Amino acid sequence: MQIEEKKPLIAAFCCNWCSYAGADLAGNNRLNYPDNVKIIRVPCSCRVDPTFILRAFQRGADGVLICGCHPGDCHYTTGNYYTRRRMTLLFSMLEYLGIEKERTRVEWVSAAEGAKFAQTVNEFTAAVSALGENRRLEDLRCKE
Amino acid sequence: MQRIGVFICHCGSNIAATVDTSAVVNALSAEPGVVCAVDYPYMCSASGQDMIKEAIKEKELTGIVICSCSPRMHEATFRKAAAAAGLNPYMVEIANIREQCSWVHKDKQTATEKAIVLGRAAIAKVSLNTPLQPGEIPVTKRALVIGGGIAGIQTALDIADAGFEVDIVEKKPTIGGKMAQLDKTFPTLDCAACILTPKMVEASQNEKIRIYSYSKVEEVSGFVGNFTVKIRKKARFVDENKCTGCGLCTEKCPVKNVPNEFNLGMDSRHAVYIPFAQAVPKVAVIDADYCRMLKDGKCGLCSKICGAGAIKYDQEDEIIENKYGAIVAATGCEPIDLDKFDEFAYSKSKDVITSLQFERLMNAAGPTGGVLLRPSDNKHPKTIVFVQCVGSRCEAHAKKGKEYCSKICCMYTAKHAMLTREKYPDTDVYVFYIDVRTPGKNFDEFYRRVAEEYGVHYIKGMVGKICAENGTLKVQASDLLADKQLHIDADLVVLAAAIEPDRSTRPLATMLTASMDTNDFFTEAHPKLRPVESPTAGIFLSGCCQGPKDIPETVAQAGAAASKVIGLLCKDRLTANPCVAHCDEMSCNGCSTCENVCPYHAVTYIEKEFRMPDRTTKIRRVAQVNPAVCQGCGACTVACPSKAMDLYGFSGKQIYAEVDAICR
Amino acid sequence: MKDKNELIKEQILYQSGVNVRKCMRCGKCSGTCPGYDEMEYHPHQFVYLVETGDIEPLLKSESLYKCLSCFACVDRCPRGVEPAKIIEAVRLTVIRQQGKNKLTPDDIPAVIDDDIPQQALVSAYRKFTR
Amino acid sequence: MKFIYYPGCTLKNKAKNFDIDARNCAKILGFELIEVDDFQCCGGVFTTSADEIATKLSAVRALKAAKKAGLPLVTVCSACHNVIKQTDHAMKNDPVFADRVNGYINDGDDYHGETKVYHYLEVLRDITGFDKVKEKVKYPLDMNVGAYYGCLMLRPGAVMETDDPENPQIMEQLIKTLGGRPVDYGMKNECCGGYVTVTDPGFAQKRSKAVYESAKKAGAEIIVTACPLCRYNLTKNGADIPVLYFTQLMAKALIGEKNER
Repeated sequence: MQIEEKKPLIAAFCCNWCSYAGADLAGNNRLNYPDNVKIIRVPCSCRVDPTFILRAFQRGADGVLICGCHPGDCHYTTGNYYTRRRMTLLFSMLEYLGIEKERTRVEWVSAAEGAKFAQTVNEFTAAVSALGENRRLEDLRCKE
Repeated sequence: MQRIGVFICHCGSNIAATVDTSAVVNALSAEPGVVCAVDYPYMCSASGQDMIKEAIKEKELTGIVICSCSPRMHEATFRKAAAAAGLNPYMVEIANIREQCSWVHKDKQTATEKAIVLGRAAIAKVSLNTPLQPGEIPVTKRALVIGGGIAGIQTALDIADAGFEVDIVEKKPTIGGKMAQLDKTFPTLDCAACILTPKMVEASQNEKIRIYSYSKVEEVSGFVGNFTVKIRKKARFVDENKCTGCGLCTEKCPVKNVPNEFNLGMDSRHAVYIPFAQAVPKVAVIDADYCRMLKDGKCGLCSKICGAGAIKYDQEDEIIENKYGAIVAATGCEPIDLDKFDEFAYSKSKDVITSLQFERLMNAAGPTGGVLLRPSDNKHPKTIVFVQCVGSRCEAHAKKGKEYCSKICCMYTAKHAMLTREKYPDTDVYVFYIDVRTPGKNFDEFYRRVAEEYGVHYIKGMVGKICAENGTLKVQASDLLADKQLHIDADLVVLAAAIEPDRSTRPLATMLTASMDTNDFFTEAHPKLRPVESPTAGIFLSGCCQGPKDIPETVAQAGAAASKVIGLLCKDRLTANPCVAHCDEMSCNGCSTCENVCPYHAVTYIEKEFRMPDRTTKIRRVAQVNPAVCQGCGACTVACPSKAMDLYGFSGKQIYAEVDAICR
Repeated sequence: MKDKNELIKEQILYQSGVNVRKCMRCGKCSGTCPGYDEMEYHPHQFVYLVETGDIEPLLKSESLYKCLSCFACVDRCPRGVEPAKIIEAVRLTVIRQQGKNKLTPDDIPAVIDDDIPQQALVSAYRKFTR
Repeated sequence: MKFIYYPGCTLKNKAKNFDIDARNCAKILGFELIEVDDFQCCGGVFTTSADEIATKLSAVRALKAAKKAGLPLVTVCSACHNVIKQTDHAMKNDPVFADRVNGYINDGDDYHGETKVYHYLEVLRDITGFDKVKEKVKYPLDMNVGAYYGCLMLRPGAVMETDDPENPQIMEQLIKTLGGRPVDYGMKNECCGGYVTVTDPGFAQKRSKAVYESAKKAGAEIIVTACPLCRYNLTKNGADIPVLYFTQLMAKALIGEKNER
């Protein structure tokens, strides 16, 4: 049986006020980055429920990126501090479960940092690609 | 079953050059629930929008997905179009296939595949959208300004100028604040009273402005547009309406030895007093701690001599309840206590004073009539040492002083040095500084003039120890540039004490549910872009309660706060963002976690009666979100352990659906 | 490979437990120091020169033996830098070398009088010898 | 009330009167001082170096003796008090240091700052109470007394916590209690020259002179101190007013002049 080479799939959660705008800016500046990354818009990085990330891994994502405003610049004042704490805990748990810590990442990207967004995606995609496919949490029953 | 329409934009060649739009049309029309999928060169154009509107009507669409540019560009446009066609505007989702697809990818095949995935995610999400109605909140067209210093006065004047009614609550018997105590103002040296008192009078005479002096805010409830505030008007034992401010009582009162707080205790006043000549309101007040009549029921002299019959020993505190649409905090600052700085002999010698005391000593209405005499023996000081940064820029662990720079000290000390040398050229003036910080219009020029033309000795270094010895202050200090330790016999030492928020600020912030930083300054909604608003909607910030400021900055911020208030009050109704949190009361366990994470205090708890499955009723404590206050960040949705909290527009189910669509 | 200066600096920072970068160069330590006039290098310079790594001149200076360990600089420093601990660490760097004791038993009879408390001798030995 | 008492070497020798009066007054005031068995010299000064444990072991042993007895530890000599208090603080707050010390002593009973450490003056203020002391005054003092704190009793303020290091009042309160008139002077918390008197007597002389001159200008007829080295420096360097230990002053008021030996 021939196994088709699967392109790593990355879900990215971007907060509406900083990081989503930063991703838009990367587009405006025509900065190339791999198409593996698909962005989901959330009002604030603190809307990202740990279960969203688990769900993504369960459904076959190979990496999950969470982007928010820089600490101190959150549109909602303190949302990204919650994110930072929650994700620290979640990532250590995921690592315990065998999801390499390179597959998850929190990055602060401001609305002015289009280049940083593109660079983050480039690096992250490379890191995830190097690890290969994620099979740890993937639930094949979810596949059609 | 949803009937979804998908509209794919070419954006000229911006999208179409990299994404095969017809392939996207084909792929997405096969998605469940999709009843039509079309592409068009410019969806945002008038004809493109018409196409969408017609499709909504003809195909009876329940939701639409636009695959186009970023929602930050045209989400509002397409929502309007949907609403025009009778579709709830919140049934619109945008798939960003330009900024986040066609513009960042080069390979047409993979870009097309990604566009399809993004379209699917949007379809999955829109299938779970619910129609939302933005709530409307009525606005009470009256503002409350807390604090009657220059910040509060200016804010009130500007709001009144726009035609809105505004109340000022001031805890002291008169408005005017710290500025009323100042002598001259830098860098132009106009007299503080000359520029401030006309504004005080203007405020008192403006028919839109009501001043509650000798009053404090007791309780605040409600939310933006609809605050209810209880104000305690303290008994001044004088009928404000009858008192003419003649001042006769203040001269005849037999209790004369009360430390005069306006002159920082450097002289005394009577038990019945008017704080200063230009006080507003110019009404006497009786100090209950000292008045013999109020303490032991013996005296009553003031009542006998008052021609207006204004003295009322039986007056009691009054509680007034008012409604306001907006509240401005303008509670100002005060110098820190210098008790812990006795290396400068502050509590050992009367001749070691703060800069604010120095202002009073230089002021014509001050305790010495404007003649510079030192407090201990009323002699002219011949050598004056100014010490900068006393209690400012201290490390937190040092446990005395503040970490921040108090910002105003460099300039007022330069001013003090200049005024001293100008009036008393035979006086030696030393200024010990760490850095001289003068970033303001004409500030550095002023400082340089003081150093160059007025012969003030600016010494880079710090005073380490002061010993008071037989009327002389032995100052031991370092001169870092000369690499010497200096010993100066000074007659007067002036300490530039750090400033801190007024002590009333913290309890007030709790009442307002406005956040504060570790130094008790109010936090602004955004440190750069929303500097005069608190993160709590409807609360605005003016002056030093937000951070140390000089007068021009305070006035500028006061005006900015006023314009924000006016912008709020001129609306009859506020439209609330409908994408807010809501609570599923059946799953809520009443744990308060959401209440604690909410930065806006939008969540409260209520006791509510529920019908249980066994037909009994039970009272349970459940969370309730105030949609007018909630800003929709979603912190509570994640924090909620029972997942009772969810967010309209970004519900858990919607995001799961998006994740699933992407990972398919 | 670290040079000798860097190693000495590292050792001084470790022994003193002081973060010299907290210094904001106000000079209050030197303003308050009772031994200032006896010193060639003053408390603020000890802090600064350790920060810059220019420690050699400090090691050679008599100033090391003029610090009274009175801790006035420590208590009064607005940044919590603790200059006295830096001076002590620099002094230890010197006197821990063979033959670098500042005080030898031979020095004692000359200075001793009948009233001198043991405390003085013990303290001086603690500070000036290894 | 009982205390484990750490007199220190100087009090056994050159400052015997400091010790004797402390004991006599304690008897009158109704608290018992139990001398630590076999105490060792505290070292005179606390070395601030992070890598030194040997110089602090004797202080730890005294602290452990008090812990074993379940009593607070009290000292009268400022130098001993400083060393013991700073060592105690380090044992409580610096786990690396505490581990090394406990590992070295290794007697199965680790010490982590359990003992409460008092200066004799703090006992008078916080436990006996100055009003109780006042009741016992038989011969009220009628003189202007300059309290001299020096450095060891006050600094570092964050560790010693005896009093406000910039404007201490504890000895002034005692002087008032004994019927005297405390005089305040700027140099009361500045250094007398300390141990530098051994290597650089000229320097120590300058510092001592500045101190007693300052006290004299403020009108002091007598200076009291809690440190044998302060007393030595001031006396040797020309103080022309008496310099006494505070316990001697107390004995004067509580027991009378006959007490002098």
